[in-house]
Amino acid sequence: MATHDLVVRIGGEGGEGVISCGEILSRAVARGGLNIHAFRTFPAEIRGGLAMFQLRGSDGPARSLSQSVDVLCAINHNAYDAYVGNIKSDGVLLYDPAFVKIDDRLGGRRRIELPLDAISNEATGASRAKNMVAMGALLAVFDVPVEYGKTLAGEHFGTKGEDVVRMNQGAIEAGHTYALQHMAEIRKPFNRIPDRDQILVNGNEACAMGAIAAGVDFVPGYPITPATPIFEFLCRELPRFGGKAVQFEDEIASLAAGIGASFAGKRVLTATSGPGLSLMSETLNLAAMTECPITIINVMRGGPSTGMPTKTEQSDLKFAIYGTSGESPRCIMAPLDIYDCFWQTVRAVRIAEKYQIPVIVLTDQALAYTSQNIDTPDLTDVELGERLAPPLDTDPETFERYADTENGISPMPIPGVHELMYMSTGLEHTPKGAPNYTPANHELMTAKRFRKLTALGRRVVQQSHVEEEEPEGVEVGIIGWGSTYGAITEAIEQIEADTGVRVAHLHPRILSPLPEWRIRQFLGPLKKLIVPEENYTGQYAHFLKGKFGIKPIEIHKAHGVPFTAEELVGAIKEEL
Amino acid sequence: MATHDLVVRIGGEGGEGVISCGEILSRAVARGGLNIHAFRTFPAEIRGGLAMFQLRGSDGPARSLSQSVDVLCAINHNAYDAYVGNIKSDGVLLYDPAFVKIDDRLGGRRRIELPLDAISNEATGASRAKNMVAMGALLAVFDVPVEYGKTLAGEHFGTKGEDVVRMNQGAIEAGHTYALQHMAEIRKPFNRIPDRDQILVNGNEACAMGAIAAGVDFVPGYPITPATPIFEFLCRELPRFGGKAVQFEDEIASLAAGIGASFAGKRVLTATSGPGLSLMSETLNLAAMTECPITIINVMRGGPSTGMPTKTEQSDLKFAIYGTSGESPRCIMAPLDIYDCFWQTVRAVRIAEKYQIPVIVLTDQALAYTSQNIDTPDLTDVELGERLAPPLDTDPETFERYADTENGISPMPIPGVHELMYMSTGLEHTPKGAPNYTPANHELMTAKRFRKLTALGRRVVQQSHVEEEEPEGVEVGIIGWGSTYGAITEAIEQIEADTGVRVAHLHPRILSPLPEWRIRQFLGPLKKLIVPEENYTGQYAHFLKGKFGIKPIEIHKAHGVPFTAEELVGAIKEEL
Amino acid sequence: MTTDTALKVADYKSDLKPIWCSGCGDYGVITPFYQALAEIQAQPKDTVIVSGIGCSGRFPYFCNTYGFHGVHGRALPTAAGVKIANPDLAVVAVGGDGDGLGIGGGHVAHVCRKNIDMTYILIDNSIYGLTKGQSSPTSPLDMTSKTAPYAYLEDPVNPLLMMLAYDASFVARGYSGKPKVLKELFTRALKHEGFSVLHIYSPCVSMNKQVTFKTMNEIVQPLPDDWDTSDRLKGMEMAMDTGTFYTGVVYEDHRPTIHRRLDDLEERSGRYDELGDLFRQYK
Amino acid sequence: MTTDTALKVADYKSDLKPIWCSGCGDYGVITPFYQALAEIQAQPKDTVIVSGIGCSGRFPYFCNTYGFHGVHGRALPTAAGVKIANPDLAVVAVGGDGDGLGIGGGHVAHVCRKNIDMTYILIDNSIYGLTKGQSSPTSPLDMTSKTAPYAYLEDPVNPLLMMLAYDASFVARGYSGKPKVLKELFTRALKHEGFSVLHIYSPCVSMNKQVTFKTMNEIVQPLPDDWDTSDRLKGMEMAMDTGTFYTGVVYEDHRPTIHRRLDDLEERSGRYDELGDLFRQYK
Ligand SMILES: Cc1ncc(C[n+]2csc(CCOP(=O)(O)OP(=O)(O)O)c2C)c(N)n1
Ligand SMILES: Cc1ncc(C[n+]2csc(CCOP(=O)(O)OP(=O)(O)O)c2C)c(N)n1
Ligand code: SF4
Ligand code: SF4
Ligand SMILES: [Mg+2]
Ligand SMILES: [Mg+2]
Repeated sequence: MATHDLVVRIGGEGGEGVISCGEILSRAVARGGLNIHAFRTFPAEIRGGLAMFQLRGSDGPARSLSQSVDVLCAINHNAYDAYVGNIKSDGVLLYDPAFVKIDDRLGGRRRIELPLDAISNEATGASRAKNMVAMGALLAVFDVPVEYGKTLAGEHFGTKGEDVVRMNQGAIEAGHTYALQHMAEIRKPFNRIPDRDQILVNGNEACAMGAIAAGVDFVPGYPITPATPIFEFLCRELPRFGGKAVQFEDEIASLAAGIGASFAGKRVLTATSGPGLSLMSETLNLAAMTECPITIINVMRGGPSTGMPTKTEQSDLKFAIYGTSGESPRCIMAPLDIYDCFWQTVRAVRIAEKYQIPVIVLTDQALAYTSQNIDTPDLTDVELGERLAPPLDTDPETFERYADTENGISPMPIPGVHELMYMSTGLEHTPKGAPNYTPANHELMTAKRFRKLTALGRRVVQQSHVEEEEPEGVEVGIIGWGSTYGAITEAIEQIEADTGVRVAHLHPRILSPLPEWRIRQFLGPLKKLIVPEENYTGQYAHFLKGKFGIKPIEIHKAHGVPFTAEELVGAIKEEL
Repeated sequence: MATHDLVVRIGGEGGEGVISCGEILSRAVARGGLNIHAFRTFPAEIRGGLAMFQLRGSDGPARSLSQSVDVLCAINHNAYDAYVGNIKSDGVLLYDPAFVKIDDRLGGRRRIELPLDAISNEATGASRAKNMVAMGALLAVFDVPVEYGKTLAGEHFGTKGEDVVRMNQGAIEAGHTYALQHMAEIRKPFNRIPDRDQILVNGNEACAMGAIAAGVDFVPGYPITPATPIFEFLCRELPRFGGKAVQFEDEIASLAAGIGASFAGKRVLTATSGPGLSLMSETLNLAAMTECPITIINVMRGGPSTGMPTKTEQSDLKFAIYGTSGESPRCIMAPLDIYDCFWQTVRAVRIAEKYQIPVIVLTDQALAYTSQNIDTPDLTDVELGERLAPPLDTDPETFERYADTENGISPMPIPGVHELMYMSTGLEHTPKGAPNYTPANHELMTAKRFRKLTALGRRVVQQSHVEEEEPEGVEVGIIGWGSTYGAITEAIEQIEADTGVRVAHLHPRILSPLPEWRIRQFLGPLKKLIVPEENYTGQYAHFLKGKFGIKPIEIHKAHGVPFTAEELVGAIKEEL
Repeated sequence: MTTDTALKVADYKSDLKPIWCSGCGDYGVITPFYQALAEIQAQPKDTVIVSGIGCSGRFPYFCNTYGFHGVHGRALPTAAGVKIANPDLAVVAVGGDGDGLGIGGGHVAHVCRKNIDMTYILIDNSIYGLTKGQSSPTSPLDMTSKTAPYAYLEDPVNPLLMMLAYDASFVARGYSGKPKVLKELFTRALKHEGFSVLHIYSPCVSMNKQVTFKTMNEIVQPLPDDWDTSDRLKGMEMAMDTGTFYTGVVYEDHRPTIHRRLDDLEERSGRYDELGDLFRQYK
Repeated sequence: MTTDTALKVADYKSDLKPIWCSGCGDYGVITPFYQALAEIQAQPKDTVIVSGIGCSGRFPYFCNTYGFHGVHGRALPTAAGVKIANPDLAVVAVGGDGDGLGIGGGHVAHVCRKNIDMTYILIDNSIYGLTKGQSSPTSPLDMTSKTAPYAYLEDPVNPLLMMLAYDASFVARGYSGKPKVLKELFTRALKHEGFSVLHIYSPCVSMNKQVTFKTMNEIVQPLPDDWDTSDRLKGMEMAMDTGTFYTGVVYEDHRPTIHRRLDDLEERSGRYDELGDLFRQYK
């Protein structure tokens, strides 16, 4: 069955207009029964500069951003300027003739006037509603009932009073009517799947929901772009589930409080980005040493240092793996799309609790600000994972908090619950928790702590890949991680369609400890391994090289924007 | 020419007694014309517990600690208890019969009574001076004129008044006399080299002197074991050279102030250890991004977290290399002995200034607290390295602070000197210093920053190894780093003597960027590569694997105490 | 241990013997602390002592309660996490002048304004004890130390004045040379609902030869009998008089803790019954 | 640019146009700052402005001086390093309420006690502006924000009281709605030898709808004409009156800076002539 795809980009002056237009449109199109993939960029500065919103609607999977668009809706000339080159050769430019001056660069591509300002003025008496005019018009392009848009706008502007709602709904109506007359030809014969039980969320929201689903009940936090919305979400929603989200004075205090709460028996998660994770390094190590479970969502942004806070990059992997002094165990994970953001967060908290280790979940700015409609998660039969607790009648005399068990996991008493008082300490300690620096004890305890990772690594095998079996006779394989999943998958489809060459794809969600056995199996038949990453130095590739002695072909992109499938098709074909 | 070696260990109650005895003895033995290697341990706690001082005197090179000793001087029973097993089969126990109860464990080894308490009481009327009695006795054992010890004790106790000096000198005299009568047989026929121009320093002192020699003029600091003495040394000595050493409220402030001073044109160095380096992570990244030169001496201790502050470990390597978010260039070095601590510090500051990057020098607790007599450094003809400065008449209109040059190094103006005001920022920026997040600019500037590392890497080749040429036809090689140099060298000598197998040894002082070409050349003829490290996970081995796709035999020791040559001989022989 | 038998002082001592130098002021802190715990009959299993790094940071090892020995300077936020997680626990944070006023100094104002219901024991010896004698934020101007071999070039902070400026809801000062007073202060601090801070001067006999039991004895004095603990400004005036070291409860205030406010929040936010209620908002 | 021609206000503006939202209070801070620089004829090449992260952290980009935009919360120690390195430079640190009182709050007391000769411009808008509207250490109790969607549960810190308790040697308060007063305050602060801090309220028109130009205008008032700037206790009393927002120089004191004390040290330590003098101690 052929699938249909429509990619629309809206560009205009920074600020809320473009974004809220895009957000309402996305939801309406999703309700209309398409799979959507919505992405936005905005300037780091609070105001000014170009904002863009790109919406892809599809009746097949809509897994990735697209560099070229079917429709560019240019609200002002800057947007035309910046994006005209991205219109496909058979694409269309929608533009407001009062603001956009067409030039040669449009070439032979179609254009349709969309006098947003004039329509807005006519319909509402003001220019202000022109984003909603655009929205109405695009609803028509996606062939979504205008009522969907009007209802959503009603909810969106509800708090601002009836007049505002009416004005915006009028603008939507007017845009829609205009489009029905002038743009009918853009529409595609989508095979819609209506009435699905879905939610429309971005990566940050999916992580935050995952935290709640995972039973997290304490969230310390400190704002940092692009992770802030996770914390804001939890400040709003966690109290409704009886949990507590508390802002601290910095990331150090935030993680310290998290460890305190974890020690006191809570399931704890916090969210941050590169600079914040840096500040957490010392305390993260403490969590590993005291064996207090804790989960950190690290939403990667362009680095180094303050870098490019509003841009994306997969460049914190090595730091996540190695970013503490000395040697302590830790699990690093990376969800591969929005749906996975939810589930890997649930899993991260489970792993943290079961193994009593810190878990870092690496998402990135692209995932954080990409929205997709996903099936409403069903938590029936999902194991949330309990921390190992000593029986209540344990004898305190013989009890060892850091008992040297086979899998390294030791029972952890909870203050107020167990009559098993112990010292939890960052100093090297005996199984009982007393400071001890003898060689034998250090060796024993280091091995005990790392054995947890071995135990985890063994279990990872079954769960961490995307495809259970590689295609027969395949010689080329790609290993990716994190948010590049969609682009890689689509690129492979394209390459197979174009060239007939079959390409295997492994996309581990647990990056460290490495699912060794699985990777070896994957590497087995391959003649060529390609590792694409959104960073400069090839961090995962280097990690794989260190473990498996292989020499992959590395594709690096450190541009602050995600790979597109088109780009990867080009880059991979060169290596075939 | 056969060389002679004598290893003496003094053990007693924690506190200053044992240590000051050892320190004075060391200096006297060094003045007496032997090469010494002196090591100490003490409990992390302020008081109580066992302290030990081990002195090796040799007329050959005295490169490493030895596990077994020729002479154990047990001041109390605890010392006997802990160390009796370390006496060589032909070694001797010196013990105070009033405190030490001999048992079976001494076996057939010789023992000589040394009634410290009684002698001290007889000579001085108090027990207090018994450490000096021991010192006097050991002077006799090393065959060093008693006057050397008395003079040094005079200096040591000078500030406490003449009575104290006289008492201690009396004790030394008495101990010496006793030893001449009872211990003559322990002496060895050393070939002394008197009147050398040498200094006796430990690794911390050598680093601190290196900093001064390198022209460092600003040292911000925050105390942390085992790096504190570097800062204390510089607080005392730097003002005498017109520099400033200032204590800050924490490591974050300390490094931030360092960057400020570097921006203002100073040569800056600070010293810390694992937990402190963790706190510096964010600011370290800022230094790389703003291209402010800075040198950090990181004295490694047992980790993770607070870990084992007074023990040694080579476990911060990965953190030093990867311990910042995003991707930024940095140079990681590791001196291989005390002499090298001086020179690599000089070199580190030069590299920092020339390449405008942060440099981390990894020493460790063992180096920090090991003393050796080394040739007094001669700084004639040593290039200290200047920062690239723009000409004073540069046109501010066209000037680019972050100019995209061939080797990535750009001219850096100094406030107050140049009329070339610019913005130094942690945000991604253009060559002029203006914030800019476009893909093209990020790519340009990332490449520019990393090109400095490539340029440095190319130069490293010629300097970073110990042996210029490997022995012919060698099939086994060892790559080590840092303080294991001495033990590895002695182990190789022993193995060659025992088995006739020749073993090549490479010990890079610049660990990252890797001296690639040199390592490839070294690896060329090898059938077996052994990488011994004082850590649990094999950090350098993993790094080498990632770069060269090799599979070395790894020898790990994470015991908080250094490798001894004996241990390495055993471990390496197993692999031959 | 059963809760219906009265606990004795000895019940609060752990098996580990304090490893402080003999004569260290900290012995004079921990003894009255044990006594205060017995006085209020604190339940070991419901009590958590959190410390930073320093000689003073060894405190919890010697107490038979839950203990957490974290990293340098983070005792307060760590303890805050414990208390917010479970407000039924009695939480005590303890650390030195370097730990609490140097590296950890940025956290104090924020636990004060959150009014976290716990007790902070700030053990001040005007020196970095554990690292063997460097200047601390309370080392007096000109005092020599290993990092100030010629003279200390900085004026000290005024911990008491700072705590009052941060509006800690209970501020007291004590001296380890007066353990009886300390027992009283500990008892009151532990009973106070809200953030209580005890600034205790506790001489370091090994590393600080300049501020000692002797010099302190000369300036220590109890607050006047009629001292008004509700007058914050008066407290500040007293704190600025650095010639005398007044001991006693300087200031006490009763206002809501963050725990009570968080309890309210659960109501205010509107409770959900199940995850589905949340998902519904995103359909 | 030659130094013998008088510099004009325009000479202190960089080529970059401020990118703050229109109406942002920060415009009302930077304009009088340019004027004050012109008033004292600051030399751009001898002037360094160091900032933290936040909307306010963008300040140095818009000034034609040396500028350093460091990491969040570390403007003060970074600036301290610049000044200690070269006391001949005029150094200004600038940052927001989150930057300076939250994450960076631990550094303030220490630059105060070092009495580093620089000026700190603390631009307070009771919100995290750049990250789009979360609570800050000065957000009033109950104020809603993106991280306090129901109500803020913490009492705010009192920046002025804190600066006085830290004994900053020059403490002033201003308001970006009164730029003329600000110019005067900047001029005096820049001339002060020692650490001068200006607490400036500067409304965030985009993210803070609760503390605004309107609400501020109602409570802003100049200090009385006969205000005694040497009375620290009186200053504290005034700072505790949070119903009125007094502007002006609150407190001023003249005492040695660390730079002078460091200069002395060079003498005290005994100057060496060459490395050999040092080596000799270790023979
Ligand atoms: C991040 C970090 N920096 C430095 C240290 C080293 N350190 C341990 S304790 C201490 C200071 C102790 O002084 P104080 O807090 O006054 O406690 P005291 O020993 O005097 O009781 C320092 C600097 C550390 N453990 N961690
Ligand atoms: C370590 C770190 N944590 C968090 C952030 C994100 N961040 C940037 S600015 C800011 C707060 C800004 O608030 P404020 O200091 O009041 O300045 P304003 O924008 O209001 O002027 C935060 C939390 C960061 N840049 N670095
Ligand atoms: S060093 Fe000082 S503070 Fe530490 S135990 Fe000894 S006397 Fe006490
Ligand atoms: S967000 Fe607020 S502080 Fe930032 S520029 Fe806009 S108005 Fe100013
Ligand atoms: Mg102290
Ligand atoms: Mg603010």
